[in-house]
Parts: sequence; C-alpha cells; structure tokens
Amino acid sequence: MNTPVAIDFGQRLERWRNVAFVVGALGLAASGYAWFSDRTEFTRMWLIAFLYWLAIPLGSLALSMLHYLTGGGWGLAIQRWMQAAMRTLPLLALFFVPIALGMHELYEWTHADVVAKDELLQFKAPYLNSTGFLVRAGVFFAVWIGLAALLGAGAKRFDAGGGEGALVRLRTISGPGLVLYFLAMTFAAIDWAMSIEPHWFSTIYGVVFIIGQGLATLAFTILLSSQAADSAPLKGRLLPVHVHDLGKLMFAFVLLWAYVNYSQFVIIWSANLAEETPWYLKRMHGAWGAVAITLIALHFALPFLVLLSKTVKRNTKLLGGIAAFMLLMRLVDLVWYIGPAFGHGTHAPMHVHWSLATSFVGIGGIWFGVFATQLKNRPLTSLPEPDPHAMAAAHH
Amino acid sequence: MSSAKPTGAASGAPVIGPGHSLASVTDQISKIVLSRQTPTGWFIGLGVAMLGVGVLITAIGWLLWWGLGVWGINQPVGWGFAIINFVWWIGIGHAGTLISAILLLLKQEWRTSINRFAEAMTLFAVMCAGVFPLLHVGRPWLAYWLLPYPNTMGMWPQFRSPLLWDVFAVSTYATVSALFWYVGLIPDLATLRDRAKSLVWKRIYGALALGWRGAARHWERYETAYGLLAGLATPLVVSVHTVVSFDFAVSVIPGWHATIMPPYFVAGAIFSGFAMVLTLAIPIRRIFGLEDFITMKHLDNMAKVILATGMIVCYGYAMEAFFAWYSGSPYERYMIVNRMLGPYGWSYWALITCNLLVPQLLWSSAVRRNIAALFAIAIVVNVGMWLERFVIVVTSLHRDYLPSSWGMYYPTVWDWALYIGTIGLFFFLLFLFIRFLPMISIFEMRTLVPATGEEPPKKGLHIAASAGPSGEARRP
Amino acid sequence: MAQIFHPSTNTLSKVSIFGGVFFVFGALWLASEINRSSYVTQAGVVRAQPVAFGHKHHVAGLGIDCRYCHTSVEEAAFAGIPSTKTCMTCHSQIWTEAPMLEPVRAAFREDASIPWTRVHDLPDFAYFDHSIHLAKGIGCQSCHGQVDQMPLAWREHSLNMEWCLSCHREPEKHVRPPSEVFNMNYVPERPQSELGPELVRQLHIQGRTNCSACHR
Amino acid sequence: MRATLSIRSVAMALALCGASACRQDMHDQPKGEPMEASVFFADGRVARPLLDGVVARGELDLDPHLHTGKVGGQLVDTFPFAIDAAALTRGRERYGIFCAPCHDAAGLGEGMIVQRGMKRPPSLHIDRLRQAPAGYLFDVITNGYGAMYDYSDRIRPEDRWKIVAYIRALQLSQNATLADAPAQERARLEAQ
Amino acid sequence: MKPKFPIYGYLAEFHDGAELLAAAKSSRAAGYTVMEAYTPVPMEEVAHTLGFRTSLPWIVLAGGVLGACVGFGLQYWTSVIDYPMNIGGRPMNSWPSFIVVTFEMTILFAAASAVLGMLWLNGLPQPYHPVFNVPAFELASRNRFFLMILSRDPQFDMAGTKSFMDGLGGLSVKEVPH
Repeated sequence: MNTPVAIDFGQRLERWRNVAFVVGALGLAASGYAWFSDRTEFTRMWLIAFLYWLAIPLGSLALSMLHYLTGGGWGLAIQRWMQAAMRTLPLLALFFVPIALGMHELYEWTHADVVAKDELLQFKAPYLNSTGFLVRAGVFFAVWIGLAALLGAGAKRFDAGGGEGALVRLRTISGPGLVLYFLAMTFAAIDWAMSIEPHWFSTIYGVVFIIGQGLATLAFTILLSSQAADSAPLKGRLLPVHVHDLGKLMFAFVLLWAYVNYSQFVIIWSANLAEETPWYLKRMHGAWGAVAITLIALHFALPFLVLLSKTVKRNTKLLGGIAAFMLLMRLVDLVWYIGPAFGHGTHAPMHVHWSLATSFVGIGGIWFGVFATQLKNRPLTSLPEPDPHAMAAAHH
Repeated sequence: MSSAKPTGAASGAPVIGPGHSLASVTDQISKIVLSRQTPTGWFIGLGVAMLGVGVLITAIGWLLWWGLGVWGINQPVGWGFAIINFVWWIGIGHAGTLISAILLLLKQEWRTSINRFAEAMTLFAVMCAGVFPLLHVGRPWLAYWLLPYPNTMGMWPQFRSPLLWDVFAVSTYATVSALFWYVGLIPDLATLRDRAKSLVWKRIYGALALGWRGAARHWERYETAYGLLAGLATPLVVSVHTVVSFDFAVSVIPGWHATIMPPYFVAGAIFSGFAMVLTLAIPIRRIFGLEDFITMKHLDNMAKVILATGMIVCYGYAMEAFFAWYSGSPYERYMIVNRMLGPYGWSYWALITCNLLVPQLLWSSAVRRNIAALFAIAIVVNVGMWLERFVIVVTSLHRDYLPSSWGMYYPTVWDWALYIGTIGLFFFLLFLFIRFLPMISIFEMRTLVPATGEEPPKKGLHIAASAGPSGEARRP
Repeated sequence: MAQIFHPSTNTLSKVSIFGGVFFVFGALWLASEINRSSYVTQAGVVRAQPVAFGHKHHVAGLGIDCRYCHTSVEEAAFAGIPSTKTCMTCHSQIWTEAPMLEPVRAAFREDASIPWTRVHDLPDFAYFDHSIHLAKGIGCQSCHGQVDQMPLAWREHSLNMEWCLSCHREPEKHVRPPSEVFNMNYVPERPQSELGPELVRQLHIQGRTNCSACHR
Repeated sequence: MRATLSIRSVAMALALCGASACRQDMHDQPKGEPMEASVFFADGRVARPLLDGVVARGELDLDPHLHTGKVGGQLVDTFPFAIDAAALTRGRERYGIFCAPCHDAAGLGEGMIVQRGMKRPPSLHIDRLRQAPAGYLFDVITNGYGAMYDYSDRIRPEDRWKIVAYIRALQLSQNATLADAPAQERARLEAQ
Repeated sequence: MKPKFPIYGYLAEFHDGAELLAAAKSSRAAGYTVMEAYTPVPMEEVAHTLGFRTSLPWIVLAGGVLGACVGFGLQYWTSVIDYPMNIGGRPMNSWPSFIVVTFEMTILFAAASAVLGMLWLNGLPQPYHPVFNVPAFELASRNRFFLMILSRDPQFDMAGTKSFMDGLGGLSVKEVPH
C-alpha cells in the first residue's frame, strides 16, 4: 500500500514539459509549412485549435472566480492548476496573431466586394469591420489578462498569509470579474466564431462557449489531478470527497452543455425560420450529421450514464479517464461547431484539413510547456495536510 | 463550530445560533406548531389573506359566469395577465426547490432552516400559477383534455407544442415538489406526534407520520430517497422554467423567439424566487423569533444569490438588445425600439430600474446587512420580475408582423382581481402552513447541532465554507 | 409514549393507499365506459317522434328508395328531411283517415313544420358532407346502419369523433363501389381486404384526418 | 339552520358541477343549421322560404323549353339537350326512385303504393301517352296531374327530361316489333 | 403462531449517538443480528454497523428508465402510429419536441419510485409498532438514542440478553411488549 519511494509529481511534470515543448515546436513547424502552402486552410484550422486551448485558461479564470465566491473543497483541489493556466493567457494572446493576420481568410465580412453586394453585411458593418475586430480582441485580452493578474496577485498575498483580508479582496475582484469575463467571452465568441457565418445569429451562443470552457477546464484539471493523485504532494491530500465533488461538477457541466445546446437546437428547429435553420442544416446532414450524432452519444449520453454512478465519481483513475475522453470530445464539438461554417450550402461535405492536427499539438504543446513551467513556480497544491479525521469521514 | 475560525462565505456568521442542543431545537420549533397561543399577527394576516381568497373566488365566479370576455385579452394580445401571472408564480416557486435540492446537493448547510418554508412556498406558488392557464383555456371544466387519455375523440394532445410540454412540466413539478415536501415532513410529523398533547392532534400527526420511528434502516433509506429526490428535483426545476421559456421561444414572434430565453428564464425564476423568500422570511423570523435559525448569514447569502441571478437576467436583456440590432432583421429591430420607446416603454424602463439598477446596491455588504434595505430590494425585485413578463408578453404581441392588427392591451378590473386573489390564496395557505406544520425542518436542524454524538465537527478548510461536518458524513 | 393506533391500522393504512390507487383508476375507467355507453351517446336508443314513421315499413316493406325523401343527399352536405308535401304525395290518397297521420295533415293544412327529433345530430363545429361520402363509396348503411330494418329510427353508432376517425384512418375497410352505396344489403363480391385498397386507389380516397377536414 | 344551509350548499355545488359538465355551448352554437328550429323567425323555421321575386343563384329559368316543356306556350316534342346513353341511365335511375313506387318498373301503373290503395295511374303504354309530346310528360312531372303531386321540388329539370326520355324508351320497349331490334339481336331472338 | 418469548425485545436508551454507535458495535460483536437502532437524526454509520445497505438507488434507476420509455413511447405511439398528423411539415417522429416530455416523465417516475420505494421497503405506513409501547420512546424524536435487540434474534434469551444490554452503559433497558 505504501510505496517506499515517494514519487514527486514535480519531476514527472518536468518530463512532460520537455516532451510538450518538443512536440509543440514540431507541430508549429508543420503548421508553419501549412501557412505557406495553404493559407486559408491553415487559418481555419488554427482558429479551431486556438479556441480549443483558449478554453482552459479562460475556464480556469472563470471557475477560480466562481470558487472564490462560493467556496467548496473542489476548488482547492484544482486551484493551483487553474492559477497556472490563467497565467498562460499572454501566450494565447500571442497565438491570436495568426488569426488577426488571417482575418481575410476567415471572415467574409472583411471582403469589401462581398459586403458591397450584401445589404445585411453593410448594415452590420459598424460592428463587423476589421478595425473593430482588432480593437475588441485587444480589449478582450486586456480584460482577461488583467483579471488573471489581479487574481494571481491576490492569491499570492493569501498564500503569503494574507488571511481573511486577502480572501475578501479576491472575492471583491471575482464578482465584477465574472461579469466582465462573461461579457468579453460572449463578444469574443461572436467575433471569432459566430461571424464566420455573418448572417446567422443566436443569443445563447456566448453561453454555449462559456459552458464549453468550464467543461474543458474541469476535464483538464481532473485529468491532471488524477495523474498527480498518487504522488507527492497530492498523495493523501486529494481526498475522495474532492474527487467526488469534481466528478459531480463535471457531471453538471456535461448536463449544462447538453442543456444549452438542446435549447438552442429545439428553439431553432421548432420555429423553423429561414434565417436560422441553415446553420443546423449544414451540421445535421452527411458526415457532419454523423458527427452530431457522435456528439450526442459520446459528449452527452455516455459520460452522463457513466457519471451517474457514485462509485465512478469517487474513483480518481476512472474519473481521470473520463476527463481525458471529455477533452477529446471538446475538440470534436468545436470542430463540429466551427468546421461546417466554412462550407457553403446546406449539404456541405465534411472537410477537415491536416493542419488541424499540427496546430492542435503545436499550440497545445507549447501551451502545456508554459503551463507546466508556471505550475512549477508555485506550490503544487493548496490542499491542506492529510487530516486523520477528514480521512475517516471521506471513507463513507 | 461557531467558535471555530470563520468559515462562512462573507459574513462568517453561523447558520444556527449558539447554545442550542437537540432538545432545544426540537422544543423551540415544535412549540410554534403545538402551542395553544397563536400570535395575534397570525390572525390579522390570515384575515387579510382570506379577504384575498374572497376576491379570488369572486373573480373566478365572475369569469366562469361571463366568460373570458371579462378579461382585457383580445386580438392581438391574447395572452395578457393570464400568462404573465402564471410565469411570475412559477418563477417564485423555483426558489423553493432550488434552496431545498440544489443547496442540499452542494452541501450548503444554511439551506436547512429555510428549505421547508421555501418548499411550501413552491407548492403554494405552483397552485397559484396553475389557476391562470386553467382559466385561460376558456372552459376550465374541460382542462383534463390537456392530458393524454383514451378519449372519445380518438385523438391525442399535440406533443410538438411547448404548451403541452408545460402541462407535463408543471404537473410533474407540482407532484415532485409535493412529494419532496411531504417526505421531508415525515420525521417532523413524528416529532409532533410525540410532542402533541391532545389525542386528536396526536392522531392527526400520527396518521400523517405514517408510523415513522427513526429506525436506523429507515433513516438510511430515507436519506437515500431524499438525496435522490434532490438530485431529480434539480434538473426538474431547471426544466420547468426552460419549458416556460419555450412557450415563448419556439414561436416566431420577435421578442419571444430568442435562444437565450431558457437560461435567462431560469435565472429570472431563481431571482424572483429568492426575492420572495426574503420578502417572507424577514417578517416571519421577526414575528416568530427565529433569529437563531434564520440568521444574518441566510439573508446575506440570499442577497448574493439575488445579485448573481439578477446579473444573469440582465445579461439576457443585453443579449436581446444587441442581437435585435445584430440580426439585421427589421422585425427584431422594431421590437426592441418599440419596447424601449413604444406605448409600453414605461414598463421597460421600470423593469430595467427594478431588475438591473436597484439590485446593484447588493454589491455593498452594508446594504446586505441592512434588513430594511434587503426587504425593500426584495419587493422591488418581485415587482421587476412581474414587469419583465409584462414586457415580454405585451410588447411583443401588441405589435407583431402585421401593422394592421396592432392594438393595445388594457387589463380589466377582473384581471387585477384574479391576480390579487392568487396573492391572497398564497398567503392564506402560507399562514395555515406556518401554524399547523413546522416551518423549519426540525430533524435537519438537529443535525446542525454540534456534537450530536456522531462525530466531532471538523475544522473548516482554507476557503471551503460549505463542506461542513454533517455534509459529507451524512449525505449519501 | 403510548400507542395511539390499533394494530389493525397497519393493514388498513397500507390497503387504503394501494386501494386508493385502484379506486382512482377504477373511477377513470368507469368514466370512460360511461362516456362511450349508449346512455351518453344515445346510440341504439329509439327516439320518440311526433309521428311514428317507420323506415322499415317504407323502405323494406314498400321498396321506396332513400332518395325519394332524402333528395339532396347526393349533391349537398345535408341529406334533406322530406317536406310534409312529400309525405302527402301518397298520404293524400292512402291512410287518409289514420289518426296517426293527423300531425302530418295538420302541418300540411297549416303550412307548419313537423318538429321531428334529429336522430343524427353532429356538433355544430363538425362539418359533415353527405355528398362526398356517397361519391367516394361510403354506403348509407356504413354510418346509419340497417335503416331498412328500423321500425323507429335510432342512431346506430356513437357519432363520437373516434368513430369518425376509425373510418377516416382506414377507409379501405369500409369503402364499397359507388353504385352500391344505397344498397342496404350489400355484400362485397370479393374479399374487402382486396377490394377495399383497390377502390381507395380508384376513387382517390384520402381519408383525411387533419383537423380542418371536419372543423372549419 | 346549519343542516339546511349545508344541504343547500351541497345542492348548489352539485348543480354547479352538473351545469358545468353539461355545457354544450360549442355543440349547439347560435347559428342555423339546415332545417333546424328557430326561435328567431315567427314560423319557427331556420329554412327560409324565398320571398316573392327572389331567384336563388342558379335557379333563374330563362329557357322555357328546358324549364316548362313549352315553346311559345305550346308543348314541344323535342328534348332541350341531346339524349345519350348516360342520360337514359340517369333517367332510369330517377324513374326507379320517384316513379316506380306507383307506376312500377314497367310503367303499367301497378306499383307497390297502388297495391296499398293509391289511386291507380294510367299505364304509360296507352296510346294517349305514347302519342303525347315529350313536353306533356315533362309538364306532368313538373306540375302534377290528377292525384299525382308535382315533383318539381324533388327532381331537377334536367333529370325530369331524362326521365321523360326513359319513359319514351319504356314505351318503345313495350310496343316494339322485331324489325326495331338491331340485326344481331334480331337473329338471336329469331333463333329462340 | 405463538411467539417464542413473551416480549418483542429489549430497548436500551442512550444519551448520545456515540454511545449508541459503540453499543451497536459491541452487540454486533457479541453475535446479535436482529437489532434495530432508533435515532433522532440520521446516522448512516449506525445502519452500516447493523449490516445494512439500501438497494433504493437501483429501484429509482429502474423507475427513471421506465419513465423515459413510457414518456417517449407514449409520444411515439400517439404521434407516429395512432394518429399521425402533419404539423407544419415536421416529421411524425419529431424527437426534438419529444425530449421534454420524455425528460419530465423520467423525473416523475424516478421520484415516485424513490418515495414509494422508500415507504415500501421501510414497511410504512405502520402506525402501530410494538416499540411505541415503551413510554420513554417518545424521546426518540427529540434527543435520545435507542438500541433494540429483538426477541426474534437466534441468540436472544430473556435473562442473558437483559444483562448483556445492562452492560452496554445506557441510561436504561426496558422490555418492549408485543
């Protein structure tokens, strides 16, 4: 039961970090080739990969603030992961550059000739224009990075023994911070993803992205926790009760994901308006339709059924496995959300360029490397020392 | 626990006053029910509420006699007060389930002293809500046609209609809320049976307690069932107001057809529901001297929930307004302009004042600690949420696609009478409830008493406020 | 504490809960049976008429065609109730002294209407058209029963909507060649399972079950 | 006092329930269905007789030949429209419905009603009727003759003409010679 | 059948839950199996000490699955098989529309099976029970904890069990008449 040699999670992290940097660099290099060979495809795939990896730092930002406001042991268990993830936001701002440069490849409203022929796009021009797009992106990143910095500083003060005062300050930031995050993320989702199909609109769109970010963050942090659980310093501190809470939260977010997506779908499906349905028609036919069914089955039904069980929710390894699976499904979901937007007509064939894979590991590798570096800068967990009482309680 | 270092969210106040034991909790709460002496305030309140019930009966009688023409509804506003008040009441009901179920799942101990009361509020609010659609169908004696049963018409309800989803959602909600409430009451009914002095009351409470005797096996199944009910009620409560929002959103009316409607309706329901809980809890804790059980921490937490859900609701308003423009649809654009500047513009701005501006005061902890201010804000929110439904229903319908059929909606005195009547009914039931049943869950309050013998309280974690000793240990 | 309930209450309370469930379902079942019974639908109940007119006598006995009296049945929604003059076509000559026919003679004299009791009265929101049913091969007998065997008329079927729909959903079970619609003793030449679908095709029968087919 | 009150209230409640359950306001709407009784008109009928001078749509009798069987006041012996096999079939059907009860299927005047006491009509095969112009037969159907009531309200003019045509065929059938039969039929009949 | 012993069991009264738990554990260790504990608050550990786990979650799961099948089945049957009707061109099997009612029925059936299952397994309602014969038992719903060893226990005997229970350190041990 007791392993004589205590494995240190920090060492494993270091190994992973080195691998991640190498893989990331290779991925970026391959994506660089794509940039020259097919700029359009590269930019599109890059956008998907970028939005995928952006979800974890932003979700961390939001969940941290939520945790400061509501409390709960689950937050302590993943607090360090989230704090490190938040600090990677400047890197993601850097990864946004190819999107800013490739705007013309992504958004038809940047084409003057298209806009000249399209009354609706002319009407929307005060919002959908290149300058506004860039300025807003700057504002979004400023808000997020600023919030992350404020929270980081507050957390540092708390760690240094700031006590109740530091906590109160964190809460004071978190309330308005969540409001700002919500607004910024909503408009970021509109700008970066929704406006690829500039005629279409859905008022719940921002919320769908926000829920997705929360789910991705939970899956990522659960996966990491499950990897760290049996080594120092988490061993003995990460209790089944924490795992159970995290499992319940992931379960809740799986349900929320299904809820917001179903709401959007059934409202558009039932009303059956010509300006709204094309978005779903594209995504419900042919190969994209198969992806949609896969999402229902594997992004919702399977995790829902598995996570119903209390035993599963308390099993660290099993929950980690499900979390890894959910991270994969998040990618499928994003590809399904954004991929069909580039096709025209309601029966557009499914098309995913190979550079999705290179961009995905490229951004992801570098991101994870930086994340691991950030993680190592601070204590690896904020969970308290093992407490015999708590251990006893946790066995029920 | 109270003497341990502050673990609560902001105020750090405990969820139960100091110095309580199993016996004192049991005695103090059951005394309210079993005591022969009834506070005079109760009689006055019940009397006023009965006046309201009288108004209700008159309004329903008048309506049945003359038909729906006595209401202000007509083309183009065919929904009017009936649906406004229905949604308003259903929304209020939601806080009860939320407090009971979701907070139980989240192990928020502060729920314990207000859950029973909030569940009762849910039940009564759903009853009041049910009055409106039943009467609005025009021939309420045929309302059972809404249910699928093998009828002589050989046909079935239309399952593609959100109005039918509503029938299922609301009736399921009413049933499950009643079950949840009753199951929660069983051990307390046994407590009252054991405490009651007269044989008649012993028998009444005894029959209702179903012979509960607190056996360990029973408790085990009971707690499992209660936890499962909470787990089931949580998605249910979300689904109910989602379905209510579908009533509007799956249509094609500008101002109704918006995909943000489900989450924003759910948030709005919680918003108004918590406001109603505050509206009721503040006077009741005063009248019945329950300051030890409904503490400042409860009020503070409820205020925070109101603030949070209020912000979500306002997010919904903002999205509607932005997308009305962004959609580029002339109908959507006209809808929002008409909402703001049309003949009902006053209601939109009043709504913004009540739901957006006034709740911002709750950012201040000083306001949250001021009971009078909390009470006032709660009332304002109740009004604001009523206005929200008014705005959605009336301004969207009165000017839709066809300018030739534009019109105005003026509620009649019978619309108002029915609305006031249901408020009377609500308070009437509530007064009966607080007199004859324990308004605070006795057995759950007992679990909050430190050192029940099961295990000593743990120290709170750094920030973790909620995972208290009883939470993980007792709940499955 | 002392016992406050007798041991028998254990059984009583359990039985009453489950008994209550059965009671509720039983009551619902009873209600639905009552609703379909002839007490409510009046199916099979002979109606009192101001004059004891016998379809059996006039149709089976004398061989008078349905259309002799119900003249508009082939071309209008309403089959037509014969005017008093139609009765008097014959009864001005035969049975002229019969007291039973005095109301007919009186009506004819005074140019009044005979207040017949409607046997087949659909609700006012249902729009039934005789002509289309005859044109598409639905016999009188399919809805009205063997009128030629009714001394005094009764309603053969409930006229509930489920009864209408039972045919509209499966017209092939009831259709006959249009030439046979007035035949009270029709027997299909070939098995109905074979003839029915063929006639449905030939006559372009749609068996409409949407609301606006009957409710306008 | 209390007892009566409660009995009264129970009775009231029952009456209310009963009243509500039996409300058939949609079943019997305040509109006139064909031949319903009316409380509005003095004669108690929903079906309104036409006022003098009113012509219903499609009922304007502009063609005296078609509608009266007369041209210039004289009975005609021609048909207002061409008689084909379909018209004869229709005529036979209408004859069967409206005429056969008295005149019997062959036109001999031995119908079922006659057997029950109706005044016996003349056979259609007497010379007077065989020689009468078609307009005469039409006129009898339209206006009645002797004990026979008129059938103008029950048979449309076109159908009356078709009945007349069928009567003509009947008359022919009872007075035909072998020479009238088509060659093929003749051969068959001769063979018998 | 005539009961073997003149009493239903012995009821020991305790001051707090920890004492009860200890007593339950030692009774269990002493080989008693047919026992019941009575507490004013739910104490999961006591039930587990008595060797009890509930199967209620499975009943609720079954109820939920049944509800889902009934819910969707009802809609499918009525809308596709029994009375197919074209509503605005939507397919007969409009599954997006049917999800809501399916969901509600799932919840309804699961909740009903949770409540009815709990009552059924608990043998409630049971207004009469021998344990109510003990006057002090009314404190079981206030602040006292009780442990009862039933006379049905194979190891039960009048004197031995009495003296064993006296040794558990409770406030009192009382006979529970039938």
